Amino acid sequence: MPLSFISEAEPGRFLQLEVSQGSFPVTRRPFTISSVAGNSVDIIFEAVGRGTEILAETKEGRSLRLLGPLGCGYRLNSGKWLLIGGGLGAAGFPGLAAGIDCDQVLLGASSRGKLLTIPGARTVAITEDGSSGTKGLVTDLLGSILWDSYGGIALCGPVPMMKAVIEAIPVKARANVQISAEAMMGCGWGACEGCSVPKAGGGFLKCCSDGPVFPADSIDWERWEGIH
Amino acid sequence: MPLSFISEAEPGRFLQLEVSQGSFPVTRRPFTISSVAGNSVDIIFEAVGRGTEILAETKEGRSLRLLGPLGCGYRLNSGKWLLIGGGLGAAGFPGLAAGIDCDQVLLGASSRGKLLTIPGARTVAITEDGSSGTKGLVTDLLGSILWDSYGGIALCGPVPMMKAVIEAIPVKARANVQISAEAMMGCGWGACEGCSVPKAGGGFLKCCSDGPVFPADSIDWERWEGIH
Amino acid sequence: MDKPYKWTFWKREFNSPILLASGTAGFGLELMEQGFLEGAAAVISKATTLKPREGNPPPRIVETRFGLLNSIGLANPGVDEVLKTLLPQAADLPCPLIINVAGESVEDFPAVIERLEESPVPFGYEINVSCPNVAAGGIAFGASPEIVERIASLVKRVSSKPFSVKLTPNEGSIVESAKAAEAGGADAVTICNTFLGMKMDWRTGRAPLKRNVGGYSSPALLPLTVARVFITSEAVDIPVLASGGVNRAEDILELLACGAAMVQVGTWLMRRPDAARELREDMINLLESCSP
Amino acid sequence: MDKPYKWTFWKREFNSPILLASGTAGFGLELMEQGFLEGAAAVISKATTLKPREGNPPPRIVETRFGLLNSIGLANPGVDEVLKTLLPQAADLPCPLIINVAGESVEDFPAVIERLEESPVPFGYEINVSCPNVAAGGIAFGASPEIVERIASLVKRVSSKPFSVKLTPNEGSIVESAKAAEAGGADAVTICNTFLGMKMDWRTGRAPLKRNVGGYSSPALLPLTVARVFITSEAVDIPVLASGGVNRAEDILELLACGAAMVQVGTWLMRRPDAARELREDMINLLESCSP
Ligand SMILES: Cc1cc2nc3c(=O)[nH]c(=O)nc-3n(C[C@H](O)[C@H](O)[C@H](O)COP(=O)(O)OP(=O)(O)OC[C@H]3O[C@@H](n4cnc5c(N)ncnc54)[C@H](O)[C@@H]3O)c2cc1C
Ligand SMILES: Cc1cc2nc3c(=O)[nH]c(=O)nc-3n(C[C@H](O)[C@H](O)[C@H](O)COP(=O)(O)OP(=O)(O)OC[C@H]3O[C@@H](n4cnc5c(N)ncnc54)[C@H](O)[C@@H]3O)c2cc1C
Ligand SMILES: Cc1cc2nc3c(=O)[nH]c(=O)nc-3n(C[C@H](O)[C@H](O)[C@H](O)COP(=O)(O)O)c2cc1C
Ligand SMILES: Cc1cc2nc3c(=O)[nH]c(=O)nc-3n(C[C@H](O)[C@H](O)[C@H](O)COP(=O)(O)O)c2cc1C
Ligand code: FES
Ligand code: FES
Repeated sequence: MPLSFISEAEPGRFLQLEVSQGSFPVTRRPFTISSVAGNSVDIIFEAVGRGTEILAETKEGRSLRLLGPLGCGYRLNSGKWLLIGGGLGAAGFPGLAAGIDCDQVLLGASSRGKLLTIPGARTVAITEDGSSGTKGLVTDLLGSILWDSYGGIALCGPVPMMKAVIEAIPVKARANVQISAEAMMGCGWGACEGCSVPKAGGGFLKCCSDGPVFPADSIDWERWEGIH
Repeated sequence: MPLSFISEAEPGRFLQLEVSQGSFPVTRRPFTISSVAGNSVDIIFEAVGRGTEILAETKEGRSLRLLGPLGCGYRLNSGKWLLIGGGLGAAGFPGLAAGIDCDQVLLGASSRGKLLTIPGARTVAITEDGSSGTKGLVTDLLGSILWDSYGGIALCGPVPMMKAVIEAIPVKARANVQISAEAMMGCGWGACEGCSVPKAGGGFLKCCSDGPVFPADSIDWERWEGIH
Repeated sequence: MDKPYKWTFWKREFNSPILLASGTAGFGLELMEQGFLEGAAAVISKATTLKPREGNPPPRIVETRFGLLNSIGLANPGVDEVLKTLLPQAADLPCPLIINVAGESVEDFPAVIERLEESPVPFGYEINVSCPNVAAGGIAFGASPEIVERIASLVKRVSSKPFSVKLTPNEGSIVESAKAAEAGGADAVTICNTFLGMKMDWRTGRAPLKRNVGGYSSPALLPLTVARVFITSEAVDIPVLASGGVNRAEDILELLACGAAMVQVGTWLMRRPDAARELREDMINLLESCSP
Repeated sequence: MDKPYKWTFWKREFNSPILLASGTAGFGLELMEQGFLEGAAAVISKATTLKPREGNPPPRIVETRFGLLNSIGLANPGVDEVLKTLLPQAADLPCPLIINVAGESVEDFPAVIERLEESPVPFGYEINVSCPNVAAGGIAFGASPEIVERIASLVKRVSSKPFSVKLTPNEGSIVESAKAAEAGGADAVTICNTFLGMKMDWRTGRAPLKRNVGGYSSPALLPLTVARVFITSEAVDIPVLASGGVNRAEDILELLACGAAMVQVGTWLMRRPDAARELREDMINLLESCSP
């Protein structure tokens, strides 16, 4: 990995991997940069479809074309941070946690096997089937949070989960929430208008170049949930 | 290989191999059945394009879907036979030679490496570059042939070569010549009208089901050569 | 397990929605001989014309990187020979036979149908106004809704059997042509014939097909068929027969979900002569795995 | 070694025949920043319309097995914003910029061009009468030769710069529309925009695209473009710009051999942002390996 890549791989940015050598699938696949160490970069992914299945079968040592780092990452506000992740939404948290003053991480997942580990961060987990931590949804963990004590709140996961979390946050604290968005992507670098995320007040944001990290209040959550 | 396949694999018939597991290339590839032994079948091929390259890279022991035996083979006339082959056109001669009273085989090829071996048959070879046998074309070998002494003459190779050979054969003996034709194929089993070979007197023959072996005089050689 | 799966088309019940597309199954005779008609609801014949047609000069089949070009040119022995030789043999098919009919003029279509009416064998007809491989005025009849309606009503007048009109995606409006076919009395539309395609050898500047262009088919064209079947199904009340790009059971289910009454398999049949059985089996397995 | 390879288009000489297709390169600014415009003769901008357009609801990009559906819906900030913000930045591009113009009515086209004429930046225009992703009357303007000719002549009247008319393969006759564009004064035709395509989820009965249908692109469509470029080149005297299915140097050479003056690369550019450099290099190597 060239050093320029590493030095620009700020928390929240992503890369586009060319999963196929051939013509199909036509597009690349976007993955959050999970963490960087030395001259290597980690991503965490789940095989959910064609591209990630090819990736899962790719042998160690094979080289793949990659574009990045792309997009805008987290604004690294000072103060303590709270990280809230659902499933693989937390894929970017290791790198983020390493770059900020991370107070705690709340993680939700369907089951134990889907919970990520965020090295060096105090983590509270909850699973839908109770196989790790209590049984329930990440929103069940929010009751005792002192929202005003955080300089930054990072939130990433499925849209309905993020929406539910935001609705549970006192309005004043919402301004500190940064979410990391996902959308189907064409180019990944701002040219095709393919990766739209509904913008508060109308219109669309480009997930790939306006984001993927956005202030939570820049999003039109109603419209966004409607898409999913 | 099922026994029914072996018992029907008469000289001159062919099979259709599915070279790709995926969607592309879309069609199968036809190959002459070269010989049969026990419960196995041999084909001889050259990697000339996409399908045969995939085939050349196919590992031993892999199973491939196969259709056949297809088409009509040689009419196994009694009497002595003369076999005349150009390049891989002789691919079917091993099986044919084993099934008839083969007097001799004349083989032409561009160079030594492209000459086939016909087990148990007296063979005279000629190459364009002189790397084996004399230097020249197969037609240069025809001078001393006693055409009337043959009950069967098998001819297979590129169309211009076959045409030149036939023109060198006395008209009376031409009735004994059977040629093995090639054409781009769709189905391989008579349904698509894709594999036309110009018919003497007008119209077309189907290479896959009327042939691939035809009496030489059933072909319109002028039109056929015009295609190539 | 197969019991509940039934598809009704032209008042007949079938245990499969799969039709073998015109030009890729002959008259079904070769497939019948090999026992490969299991899974097929019906065979659609190679185009039949009034006079015998030699077809186009070879090569007639040219592969491209991701598909197939054909330039058959409606090669067929003509309706007389079809009646005399092929239909009597086809009487033994284990499934119905639909005769695909082509013409060089508007009048050819009813003329061929009139002759075919002499035979009890055909289950119905498919009127091919869309072959990309013939020169008839340069434009397929299917490009003009007026001509489509005229041909449909002429056929209606002479036919005692149901018929589908097979449309072209290359010119005109497929939706307008489908409406015209319906207005003319067609009992179905087939969406659609092959797309105009071509290959060129840039080194020689010559196209492998003697007529340059041909009909292009490929599994990669499925989304084009899906769209055209969907918009046509919304526009007409007669059944829509889907044709183009099918090589998986999922493709058939996708086209049925878009409103297709039946789904044709063409090019893939040349690769897998028992495609109908394979696809039907896979499809039933998919349906079983989904149902509660 | 590159010296002898020149392509002339609209009186300008280029060392590459590759144009970056509309909608896949923005206004070239992101590519310029990354140094990825080497090898591109010109950038064709995202469609520009009179008023800003939000575009269609997401998802706007949906993959199929062998291609891509898009439903962008001409999202763009409108001509005013283009003039104010984008064109001044685009003045720094290392290659010319062609502005792709779309409209909701016939009159929109000359109105947008009149505004664009205020800027010295555009090298020329591409008139998009063929977007499959907008509802304007249901039919792309490009389906009617009369409308195409009318739009071309209205644009001609107000434009001091050359323009191409980008046609649709989905309706009407591409050859007739190309002739109409020429008659109206167009300086080129672009053959062609995306094919109407669709994906349907058979399990849910719902299409992933909210408008159901979208524009389909795929390397497997190359033979469709080849055929359309070939028949159009034979029918008109103005340059033909090929668009559709290019992802190899061979594809470019094939389209040039069919009469294309220049060749566009779209979808593949999203996969390989430096496609123009890669393809041009491969192409020159192929040409070198062939020439004596
Ligand atoms: C900015 C960004 C960062 C991402 N980071 C990660 C990550 O760190 N780890 C990870 O596992 N995944 C991540 N994803 C999602 C990942 O890109 C998709 O899971 C992947 O593209 C699916 O590809 P596929 O070919 O396996 O699935 P497909 O067969 O294409 O689709 C399978 C399912 O995944 C959904 N999907 C496909 N592409 C996307 C996409 N671009 N965004 C969202 N959903 C999609 C489809 O709707 C479908 O439901 C990220 C996506 C974005 C946009
Ligand atoms: C009845 C019959 C028997 C044959 N027997 C043999 C054999 O025993 N050994 C052997 O090596 N080859 C044989 N061939 C030819 C063989 O089928 C082709 O070489 C093969 O299909 C090329 O496939 P490809 O994908 O490698 O080449 P492609 O990339 O498809 O084409 C490469 C070249 O081969 C030519 N070609 C492609 N398909 C055919 C075809 N069906 N017939 C003739 N030329 C074709 C093309 O025009 C092109 O010039 C036979 C062909 C037929 C019709
Ligand atoms: C070799 C070949 C021959 C064909 N002949 C005919 C024909 O005679 N009449 C017709 O209506 N369609 C004909 N077609 C079109 C097919 O019936 C079918 O509509 C088309 O190929 C698309 O379906 P597919 O993708 O399943 O092949 C032919 C297609 C091929 C490939
Ligand atoms: C995401 C996307 C957006 C597009 N937007 C436009 C557009 O705004 N205007 C236009 O004329 N064509 C547009 N097109 C069509 C392309 O310019 C091109 O003609 C088409 O995709 C076929 O070429 P390709 O196979 O190289 O992609 C778009 C295509 C894609 C994939
Ligand atoms: S993916 Fe192309 S603009 Fe975002
Ligand atoms: S290859 Fe289909 S008829 Fe011969």
